[in-house]
Amino acid sequence: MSSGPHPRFDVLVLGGGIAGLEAALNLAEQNFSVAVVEKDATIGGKMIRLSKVFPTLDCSSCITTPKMAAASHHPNITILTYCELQTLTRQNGDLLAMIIQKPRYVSEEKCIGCRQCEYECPVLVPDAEQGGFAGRKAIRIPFSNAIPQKALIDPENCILCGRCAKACPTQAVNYYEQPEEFTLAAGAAVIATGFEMLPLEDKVQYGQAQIPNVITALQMERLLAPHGPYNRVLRPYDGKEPDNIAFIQCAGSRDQSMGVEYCSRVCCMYAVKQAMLLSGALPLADLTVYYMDIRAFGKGYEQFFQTAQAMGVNFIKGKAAYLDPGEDGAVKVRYESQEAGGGVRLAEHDLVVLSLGLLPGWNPEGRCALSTGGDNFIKTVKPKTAPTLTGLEGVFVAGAAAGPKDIVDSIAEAGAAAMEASRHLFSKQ
Amino acid sequence: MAMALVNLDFAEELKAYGVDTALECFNCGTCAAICPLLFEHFPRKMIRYAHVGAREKILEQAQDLWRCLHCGLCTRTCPRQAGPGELILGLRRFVLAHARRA
Amino acid sequence: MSEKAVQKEPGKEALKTLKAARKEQIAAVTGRMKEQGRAVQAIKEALAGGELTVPELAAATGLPPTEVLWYVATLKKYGEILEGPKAGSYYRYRLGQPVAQKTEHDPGD
Amino acid sequence: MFNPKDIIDLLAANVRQTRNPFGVTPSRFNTWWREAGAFTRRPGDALLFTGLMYQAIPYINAAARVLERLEGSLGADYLRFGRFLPASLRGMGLSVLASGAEKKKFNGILHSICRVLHKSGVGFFYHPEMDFYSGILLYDLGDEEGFVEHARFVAKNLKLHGVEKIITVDPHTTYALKELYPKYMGVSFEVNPYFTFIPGNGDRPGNGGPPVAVHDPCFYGRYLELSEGPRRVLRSLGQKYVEVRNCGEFTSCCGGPAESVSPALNREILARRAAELKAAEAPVVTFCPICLANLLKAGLPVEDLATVVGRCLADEK
Amino acid sequence: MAKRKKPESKSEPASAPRVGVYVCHCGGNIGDAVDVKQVCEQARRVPGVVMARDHMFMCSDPGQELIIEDLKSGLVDQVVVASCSPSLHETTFRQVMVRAGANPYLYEHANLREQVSWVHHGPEATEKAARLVAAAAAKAGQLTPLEPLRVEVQPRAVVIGGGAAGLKSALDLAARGQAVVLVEKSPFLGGQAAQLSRLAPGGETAAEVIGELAAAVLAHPNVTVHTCSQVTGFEGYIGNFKLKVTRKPPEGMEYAERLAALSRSGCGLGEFAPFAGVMPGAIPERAEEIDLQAGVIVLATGMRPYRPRQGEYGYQNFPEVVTLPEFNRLLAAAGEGGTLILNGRLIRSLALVHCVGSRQIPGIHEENEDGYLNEYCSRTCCAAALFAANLVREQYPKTRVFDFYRDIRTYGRGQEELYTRAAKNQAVFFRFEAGEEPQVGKNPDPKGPPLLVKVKDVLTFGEELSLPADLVVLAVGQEPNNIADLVAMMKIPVGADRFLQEVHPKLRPVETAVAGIFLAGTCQAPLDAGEAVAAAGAAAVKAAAILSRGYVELDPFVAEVDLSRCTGAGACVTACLADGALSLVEMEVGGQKGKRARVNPVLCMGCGACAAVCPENAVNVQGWTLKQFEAMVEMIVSDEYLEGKR
Repeated sequence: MSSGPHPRFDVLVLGGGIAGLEAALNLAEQNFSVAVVEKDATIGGKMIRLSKVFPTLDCSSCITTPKMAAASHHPNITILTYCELQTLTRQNGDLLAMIIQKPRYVSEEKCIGCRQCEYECPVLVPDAEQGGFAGRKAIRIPFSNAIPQKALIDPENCILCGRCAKACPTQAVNYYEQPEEFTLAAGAAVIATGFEMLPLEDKVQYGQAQIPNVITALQMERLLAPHGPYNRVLRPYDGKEPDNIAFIQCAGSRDQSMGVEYCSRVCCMYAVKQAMLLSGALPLADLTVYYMDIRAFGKGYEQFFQTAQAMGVNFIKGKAAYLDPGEDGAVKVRYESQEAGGGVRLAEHDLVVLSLGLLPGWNPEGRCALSTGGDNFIKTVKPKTAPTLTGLEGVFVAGAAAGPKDIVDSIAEAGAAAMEASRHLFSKQ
Repeated sequence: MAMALVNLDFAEELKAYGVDTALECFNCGTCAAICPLLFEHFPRKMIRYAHVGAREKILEQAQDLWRCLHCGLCTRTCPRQAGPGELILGLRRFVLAHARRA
Repeated sequence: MSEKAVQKEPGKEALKTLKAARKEQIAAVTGRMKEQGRAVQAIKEALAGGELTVPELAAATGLPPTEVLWYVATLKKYGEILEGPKAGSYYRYRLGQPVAQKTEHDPGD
Repeated sequence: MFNPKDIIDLLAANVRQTRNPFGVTPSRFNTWWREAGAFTRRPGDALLFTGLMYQAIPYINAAARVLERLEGSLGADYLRFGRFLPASLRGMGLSVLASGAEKKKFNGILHSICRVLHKSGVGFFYHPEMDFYSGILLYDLGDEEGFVEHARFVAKNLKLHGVEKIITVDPHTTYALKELYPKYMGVSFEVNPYFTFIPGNGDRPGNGGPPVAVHDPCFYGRYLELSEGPRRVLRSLGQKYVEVRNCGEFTSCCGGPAESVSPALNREILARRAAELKAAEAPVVTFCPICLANLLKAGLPVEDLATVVGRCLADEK
Repeated sequence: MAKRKKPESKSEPASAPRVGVYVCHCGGNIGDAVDVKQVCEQARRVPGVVMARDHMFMCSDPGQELIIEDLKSGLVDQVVVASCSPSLHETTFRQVMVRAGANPYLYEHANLREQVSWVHHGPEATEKAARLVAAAAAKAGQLTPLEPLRVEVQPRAVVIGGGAAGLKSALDLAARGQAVVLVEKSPFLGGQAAQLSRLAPGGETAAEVIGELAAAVLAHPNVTVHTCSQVTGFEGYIGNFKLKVTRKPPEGMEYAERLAALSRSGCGLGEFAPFAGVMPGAIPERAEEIDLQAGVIVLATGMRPYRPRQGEYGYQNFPEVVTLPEFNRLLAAAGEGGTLILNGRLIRSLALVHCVGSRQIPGIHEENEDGYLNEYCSRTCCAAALFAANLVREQYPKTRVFDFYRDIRTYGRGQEELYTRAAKNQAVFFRFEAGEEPQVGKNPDPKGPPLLVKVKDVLTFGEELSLPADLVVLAVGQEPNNIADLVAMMKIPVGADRFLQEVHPKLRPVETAVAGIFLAGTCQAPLDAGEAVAAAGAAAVKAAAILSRGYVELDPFVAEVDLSRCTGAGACVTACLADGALSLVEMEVGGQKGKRARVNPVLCMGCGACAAVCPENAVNVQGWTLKQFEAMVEMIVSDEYLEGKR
């Protein structure tokens, strides 16, 4: 940080997911100072929450955690978690970012991550990090790979009983913390705000989260993850080991009736991957993928898809139209079998995974002058010659912030955005 | 239908009966499976016949068109907004006009 | 900027004020907590008689199976319930030793 | 082989002759207004336009009961649309077959609507000679020509009487007047269903009655996207309601229109919808004569919105 | 040049090694197949091991902290991590050593994932894991501190390939202040993108895209462009590559076509000529050689469109069957005015076929002339085909378009909209299964269009449909350019799909196994122009980091000569696989003059061929000495620690 009224960094990276971290590391390696501003209590983004990743089936943690650790230990990188960008404006050639540090109610400096508070806390809350399938405490460290390993309290569920404060060996708990506003200056910014998944509640025909055993793909990631809620794949309805699992593709993508015309790009491959992982975890299970077009377009993806077919995953052409609860936790899927002599079919599955579409993770409206496309993702101005350029000088975009994107493509874009940012900084020197 | 020849003039002919969005269908099958009739490939079958110009097929199977309840669920849920329900109404108009001409 | 504004040492009064301000929410959460306590108690009592599957636990406690599984998963995370062998399509669960004083941040332990 | 043309031509002929598909003069079954008190027309008043749908239900039901016995027998195909042809069913006096209780019930709904409109301070009037069948069936069946011809007659008659504002009572007529008349003839009126005139906004504390489950008719829920109106009315009256699986724009068809295709199909679709409604464990309220008649057939506790609203308003004072 | 940093680590390890063993569950990757707790227990019985711990993710921050605490507290001074493959995380854990203030080479890695849990199950898996861990621990006890080799970096990048990706990489590095030499085989800049008229899905013209990139590159003072140039010689290593470039008059039909297109266009040097590209300078009259030195190399050698076999969908059997790139050229030459007339023929009905030369399946599809199957998806053809369909329908509404596909893969931003638009434009789609490709034949109706396309259409319930067509357009896939000579010279791995292989698609996506050589664009995988340009930026940023730092550090696992034993026999020099890494040099050892072996550490690959042949055991590879191997072998065959008989 240099002199001036506000702490100054060469680059502000908005979002500490895989794209943001990759961009930050690429910039830091060129000796630029970088601030990573993350709205969550931990960096790692969506990727750290995944099980394994296609098409190599590497465990996701094994790739994400080293990047997280590398960023958090890099002398040129400052990581600011649980921070929300309020505004990003331009002043005298610099970008000024007004940021709100949300209260953790636990001092980040004092907390040593011992989790004593968590064991003491009496309140159980559905743990969003586990797809809601298990509980967590009102005070907790987000998950075992989180960076930083610092506790935070969720005030909606805290009863101020004081047990955590008493248990804390370093007196880190502070119930009175308030949001704090601060401002950073930066020479350039990389927007890597990622995506959110379409809410399960949105699609009426798929039961709006009211049918037991209809889950989202991210929930399936948790079931498959080594740190998952059950440490194995079970039906959330009653703990049965499912032996008949279906995936429903384009659940909210390529669907103008849902207001999402675009393809979410990653769902085909993650469904194929999850089916493959399930066939490993549950070798006897029947696996079905209902799809319109399998979009296995990336390097090694088509071969991955062919392997899944060879492993016996059943691919059915056709969009599932309607889901209904069946007997005993079963889910009924209605679809049109397009084969000769086909027609409307009703299939029953133990567990149904919705490959829900991707929505932008962040809306710049009212925060900065970035514009968005018809798909509400950040607009890029030169998609063919400088794909990470936005309409704002010195502001670049990487990863799913500019449209759904898989990890490989996000990482490539993060490199490209870091390159553009370093060009920009160099030209100002 | 062995080796039926695709006939694109039919799509033009249908426009006169208000069928103008059917080609936007991408054959996902939602309409067939959401239709309360739960009947074969209906209504996608009719859409597809309109696509490839299987005029005779539509005339042969005309009675199926009158099974439709005009409830509009297919049109509301169609991911491409191709209006399958409206297509059925249009095909009824076409068939009736054809019958009246005959 | 990560330096927090220095808080004056808050006394019991301050905690009281804060509690008063959040009265309704605290009451609601406390109510839920008591329900949770009863459910956890019922599950543990049922397991005290031996290993059970989720549907068996649901039958024994009168709780819906989805809820039973949620508590089982939660208690398992904190070491209070352990997974046993498989019975048909279900796993059995048994009581474990609560991990009250865990010093190593190693979930593998 | 069933030939739609023959049926449609017959229906169209009925409409041409009697201005309704039933082939009987309206005065034989449109009798409710005689017990509704006098209507006076003041300038600016809206016409209450029933489209004769509620009135016809007891007669349609009667015909359907006969037809159900015939299904599967020789000539059944031909009779599919017979329910709209009571006059052609020789030897069956309509009035004899239609149940008196049913007639009273359906006419009563129209009476409720009048009371509700009066209570809401809406300026409206009724005149049986301005109230016609909308022609919607011809449109549905694909007889665009027949529909347009009839609709032109209806619209002309309305214009002749200087009608500009219309209050409708059922979704099918509303759709015809609001969407199809302007589209096919360029004639437009200010068309609104009666419930949009009931004042009140915001929630009222519960009126103590048990909650009702709302069944949206396809034309209101989906085509006209008017499902919020009835809910607003219920909320403002303090009548609690619950949503069932598939409501609003995604409502399930009650199966009513299938009656003309096949009573068996009708029963199957109705049973599916009835199950969804039953799951709500509450009496059903709907706002379409066809849905009402059909759901009644399923043995569900079901009432028309007008009946519920009328009762709530009556309870108030 | 390369020189050794002075050892600066605090101290030599204490005489009795204190080895810490850290076993990773790798989520369930290892833990599901291996009893990790037992492995730890057994490791504790290995001589020298003072501590064995397990963790769900050793590579996570809390996992790393475990190691750091033990090192800092002095509990351990050598570390073994037993986890996934070293290629994934060896560097991660060496960094952990550094952060704890320890020498990074007092670290040993045991691979329990690829070598154990992914291939074995049950008690055998746990036993093998224990043996591998014990061996690693035994080796760790023998480790000595080493220092990385520090190599100065030549302040220049060489970019090979002047297509969109190469241009972008060159421009990025130049704008970042680095000197760049761009080497392009043809007389033109612009590559395959210059062979298009408009780019899907946005409709930018090739003139805009290539024109902008080429102009910026040509105008930048930091870039030197050599066209008509090929790399013909290669040696060196990261930081110090030496390239020989031969510049000579171009040969081959393709260049001739492009030169013809240039002269037709009337464009001058430096201007974009449609279907040719930008020719920056005159063609050399005779061959010349250029020597280049570079710190890093970016490969942007690009792709070529698949060329259908004769008879594939009637290609070359019927003049009315063309590839999509050929069609684009025809289209550019077609007139305006509603009717599409190509080569004097009215096109009323046009059939597009997807997946030509892509998604080929062994046993179903025929191998290509060179014996390969393209099993991959070429990624760009769906959008390109639909873009062309829209163009035709919108400019020539009287031409009907039929589209035959397997899956429509409009995955990218703005691409699904192309598909929707094509449907709105009333293109009619047909779907076929692999192995049931549409058949293109002569139309038996002499009055109709010349061709008849028959298909078993999935969308029409498997019915056989046929369609008269005036033109069949094949949406051909992408194949990597033939760069066998470069691959052989540089020894870069090539994948089964014949595209160049990155080290790891997510961890090191633009790096090759050869340090300092990066991949940009379609030499790595099929990509569209925008994606290739993004990949080029990603490659450039890695190159920029190296160039801006000015030096690189290399692992010191190189041969070391024990001069007290070396007799100058020279067997090692003969055995050495890396030219110049070992030589016999006249020197004085212990007062005696004579020829002795000397190692050039930056050239040494650490292969150990020298160690194997030395009659005196005078050569060893640092970090992999014979003594260390012996210790490992001894431990692998021992059963003591397994049974706890210590």
